[in-house]
Amino acid sequence: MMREWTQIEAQSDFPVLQRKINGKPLIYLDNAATTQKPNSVINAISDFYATSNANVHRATHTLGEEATHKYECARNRVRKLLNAQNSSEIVFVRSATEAINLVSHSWGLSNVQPGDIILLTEMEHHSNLIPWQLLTQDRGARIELLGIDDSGLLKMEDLDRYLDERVRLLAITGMSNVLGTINPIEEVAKRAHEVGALVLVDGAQSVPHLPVDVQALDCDFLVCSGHKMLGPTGIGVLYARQKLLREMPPFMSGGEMIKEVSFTNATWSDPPSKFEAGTPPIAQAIGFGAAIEYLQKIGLARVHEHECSLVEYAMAQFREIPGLEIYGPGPDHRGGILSFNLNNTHPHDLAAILDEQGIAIRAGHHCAQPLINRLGVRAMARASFYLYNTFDEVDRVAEALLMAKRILTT
Amino acid sequence: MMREWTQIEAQSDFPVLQRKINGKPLIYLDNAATTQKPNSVINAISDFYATSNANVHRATHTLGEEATHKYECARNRVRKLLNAQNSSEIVFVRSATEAINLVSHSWGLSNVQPGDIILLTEMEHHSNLIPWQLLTQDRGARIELLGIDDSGLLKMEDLDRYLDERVRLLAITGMSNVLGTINPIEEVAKRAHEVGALVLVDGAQSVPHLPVDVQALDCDFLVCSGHKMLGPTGIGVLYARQKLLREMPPFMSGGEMIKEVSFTNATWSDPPSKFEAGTPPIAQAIGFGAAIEYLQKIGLARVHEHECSLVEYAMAQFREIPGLEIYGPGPDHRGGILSFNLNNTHPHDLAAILDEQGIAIRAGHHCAQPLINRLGVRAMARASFYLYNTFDEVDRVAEALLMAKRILTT
Amino acid sequence: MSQAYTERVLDHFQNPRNFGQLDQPDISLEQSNPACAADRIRLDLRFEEGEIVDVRFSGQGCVISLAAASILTERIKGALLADLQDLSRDEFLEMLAISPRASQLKCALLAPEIFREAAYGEPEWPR
Amino acid sequence: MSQAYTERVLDHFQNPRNFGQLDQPDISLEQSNPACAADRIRLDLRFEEGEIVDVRFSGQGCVISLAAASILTERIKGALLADLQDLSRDEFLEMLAISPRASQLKCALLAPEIFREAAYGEPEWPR
Ligand SMILES: Cc1ncc(COP(=O)(O)O)c(C=O)c1O
Ligand SMILES: Cc1ncc(COP(=O)(O)O)c(C=O)c1O
Repeated sequence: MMREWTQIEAQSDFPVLQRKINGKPLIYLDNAATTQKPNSVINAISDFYATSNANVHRATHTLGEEATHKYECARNRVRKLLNAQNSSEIVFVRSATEAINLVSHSWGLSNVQPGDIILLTEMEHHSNLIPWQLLTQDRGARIELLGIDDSGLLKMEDLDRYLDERVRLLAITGMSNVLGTINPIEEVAKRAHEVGALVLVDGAQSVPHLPVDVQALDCDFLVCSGHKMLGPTGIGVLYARQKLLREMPPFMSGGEMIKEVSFTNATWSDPPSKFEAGTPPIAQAIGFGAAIEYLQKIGLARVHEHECSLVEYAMAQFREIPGLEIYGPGPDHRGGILSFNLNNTHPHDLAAILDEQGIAIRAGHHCAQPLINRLGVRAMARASFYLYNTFDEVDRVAEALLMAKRILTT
Repeated sequence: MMREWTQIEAQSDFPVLQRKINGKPLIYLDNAATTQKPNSVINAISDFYATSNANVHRATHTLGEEATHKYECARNRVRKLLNAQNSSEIVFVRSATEAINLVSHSWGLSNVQPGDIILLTEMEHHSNLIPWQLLTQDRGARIELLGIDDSGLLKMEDLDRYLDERVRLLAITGMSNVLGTINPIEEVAKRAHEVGALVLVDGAQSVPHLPVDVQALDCDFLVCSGHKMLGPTGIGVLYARQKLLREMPPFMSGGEMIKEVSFTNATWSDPPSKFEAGTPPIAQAIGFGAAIEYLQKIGLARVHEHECSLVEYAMAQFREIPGLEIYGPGPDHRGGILSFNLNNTHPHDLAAILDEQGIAIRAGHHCAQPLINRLGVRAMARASFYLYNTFDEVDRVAEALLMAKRILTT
Repeated sequence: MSQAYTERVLDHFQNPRNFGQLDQPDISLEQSNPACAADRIRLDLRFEEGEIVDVRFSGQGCVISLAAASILTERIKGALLADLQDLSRDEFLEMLAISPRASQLKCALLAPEIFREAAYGEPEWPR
Repeated sequence: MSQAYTERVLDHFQNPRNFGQLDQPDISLEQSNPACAADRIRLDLRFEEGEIVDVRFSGQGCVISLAAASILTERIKGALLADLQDLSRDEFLEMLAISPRASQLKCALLAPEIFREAAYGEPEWPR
């Protein structure tokens, strides 16, 4: 085992990591699906319920004022994390998936015309693919796809091929949840803007693992999910330029998002509340704020560096296993995600046998079925890292894979 | 103070109720906006994050299996609470507001034709009004309103006036969040079904406070929110008949709600997952399950009885205050909600002065602006009760109102 | 006695200064605060050579919004427009000597924001 | 040794019984399990007077789904259709002597559910 020079001493902050699974210490490597939560996040949620719980906005009482203050502080934390200009550009939703649906419904239905193109990539998650399928089918528009090369990198030459004035939006993942590929968003956004297309970044995997700056990227929309970055489930974020949010019609409607209402008509409040109909996920936003605080104390650059070392180490270890195929680019272009197959075994079986050793990996199509098929397989096993994973854990996974191979192929 | 014969000894289960506000013990009477949470709910959430946190469905590892099991158990708890036939009729969403938007988008856009009527009542919350305004505007349909009489009861004769084959849906609140009026849903649903209209019940206020049985009511849709019934924010429920959910197209799309996906097309999984795109509010569903367990231990009938006694007592006490006007029906037709005005005072000022005495009430239009205007005022003060409120607290509120009157009108 | 409902605030509420409307205002602006029961306040202003020579307010609202309007008229009458333009929101509230609780901020700011928009055509405060 | 991957399960996976297809099946049905990498299994069945006289399976899948299919063919061959019809899902799994972990339930049930649908035209199990 190599020296853990970047090891972030975090495991003790995460109660679940103290758990044993089948008598073995848990090694949690399903971070691309959802991450574990540190005590500071769990406590922020409990404390809110135990001391300041109330509905936000419009309440004159002390609890209501405190809840509103905490909720808006969380919004400001997100603003700072993403370096948005104004906290009114931060809309709280349930998840990255809802944020993309908000854009596809609100912006999409009022801006996309027959013949228009929504440009995606071959490595998109279903959440950044199906909403655009439905939108384009509804509007008589169509989808085009930027391809990937055999190492899982975006074919930049496809930008020349597909970018023209018919492209209304380019929606692209910051980091592939299957291949770990980190996309050159800044360059892609610049190219898209040259033809007048807007750019949506699916930051579900990039925001938790890399420094992301919406002004530096110069993107128009960016989405992410709290639960993939140490935060609670039930909270996600849509960032959008102020001008866009002002112009866009509401997605959902109901309480809290109105100025005036009569029995026949309603007018909308300003963003972000125009897009936050009903009681928002208050405690979840506050827990998400605590998660961002935890991440910023370490620093996203350090988190990324740690994961890069882990994935490089893991790639080297896994290559020693005969018949193991790794998908995606070399360590220079990827974050801490490693998808693979071991020949003559089914990834579902690998995951089940690793679980008996306390190791949680994922098997399947990872909500990116077309990508998996494009790569010529039906499923993959995936190990995805976060700041609390260690080199030692990688060694144990490699051993467990060898064991699984023995069980399944003899 | 009268003997607290129905007092439910619950205050010690709710940590926030131990708090002092401005040196006075907190009296929390903003339960129609959101309720407080017992330790069992707070702990269920913390425990989930600390021991079993994982994404649900499709994970082969132990944590994923445990999380999926707990999430589906919560769904089954909701099914039992509402007496739905099948847990696939229970869709988890963020809130009652989202549930109504789901129906107005998914069912509405594919079923409502030009000339059709959506029938509402004059006492609907914005969340059960604006989605139908947008739908009918989009579809060239229109809204009609069942009126209320001067005591705040539904005008049943309006059913004769408005119910005919053009009515596609009657959307009606189980209990008014302003007047406390409990509507005769069973009778209304029967009448609506006679002309072939579907019935949606906004259960945001009724499900937390009364026994509600979707089979007995014979409603087609019912919505409610976890945070208004001791549960966490960020979780709500849509109940719909299986047949409707099977026929309805998805509302949002993305991960987890698909059968097969290609770059150009997708097919949907069965309900409820067809309507749960992306990572759902997992911890929130589990916390909601714990809230239902708490409520069922007491029994919703007992909760209702307690609140009825409180509101009857409060009405008697408040009537002693000169110039205080109470809105809505007598105690026989209402739940634990009491809206009022004190003449020559602004409800916002009342709420601020009561807060100085540790009392949390709400002032404003309560997200029912058209109703408030219909009753000839611009705002109301509202005290709304739950199982942990006491007769003693009512006495203190009455005293504080007298004090506010002295401050504001001399 | 109440914390926010001080004698001074209640005095301005019960005995509003400069209440009413001007016959020939240079500008008259009415706005509402949807956060607080759709309260409405109207400000009438007369200027001479950059000085606020007369001001009246009218309308309805909670104690805080009406008292703030009354205090506002007292403080700005006779002031130079140029002297008030660069005040931030907090400095402006300080000048009025009101510090509302969070949920009443919009009420307290209703009249000041109407003034800002009427006098400078800008609803936003300088940072 | 592994808990779920018992010698018996691995033996059926590595030496599948009744693997292949029938020349003239009375019924042949193929279905997939989207929860598990779109695995597909096909069952061919021949009946005579209510007895299952021959059965073959083919397809691809994880160890659990293929072993379950192999065990299924062994157990139902020669059985009377009427004897199996009223078994609940759990009773059926008990008869096959497999108890999968929760996340592999759908894999284990793939072949049994294809059988149920093929034999009785009903995908649902009796309660
Ligand atoms: C790249 C990517 N986009 C979007 C999502 C959807 O996130 P959520 O399920 O939190 O909405 C995921 C989560 O798996 C993802 O990996
Ligand atoms: C009658 C009624 N319907 C709907 C809602 C909306 O609930 P939520 O804000 O949880 O979506 C409320 C909440 O105030 C309500 O009282």
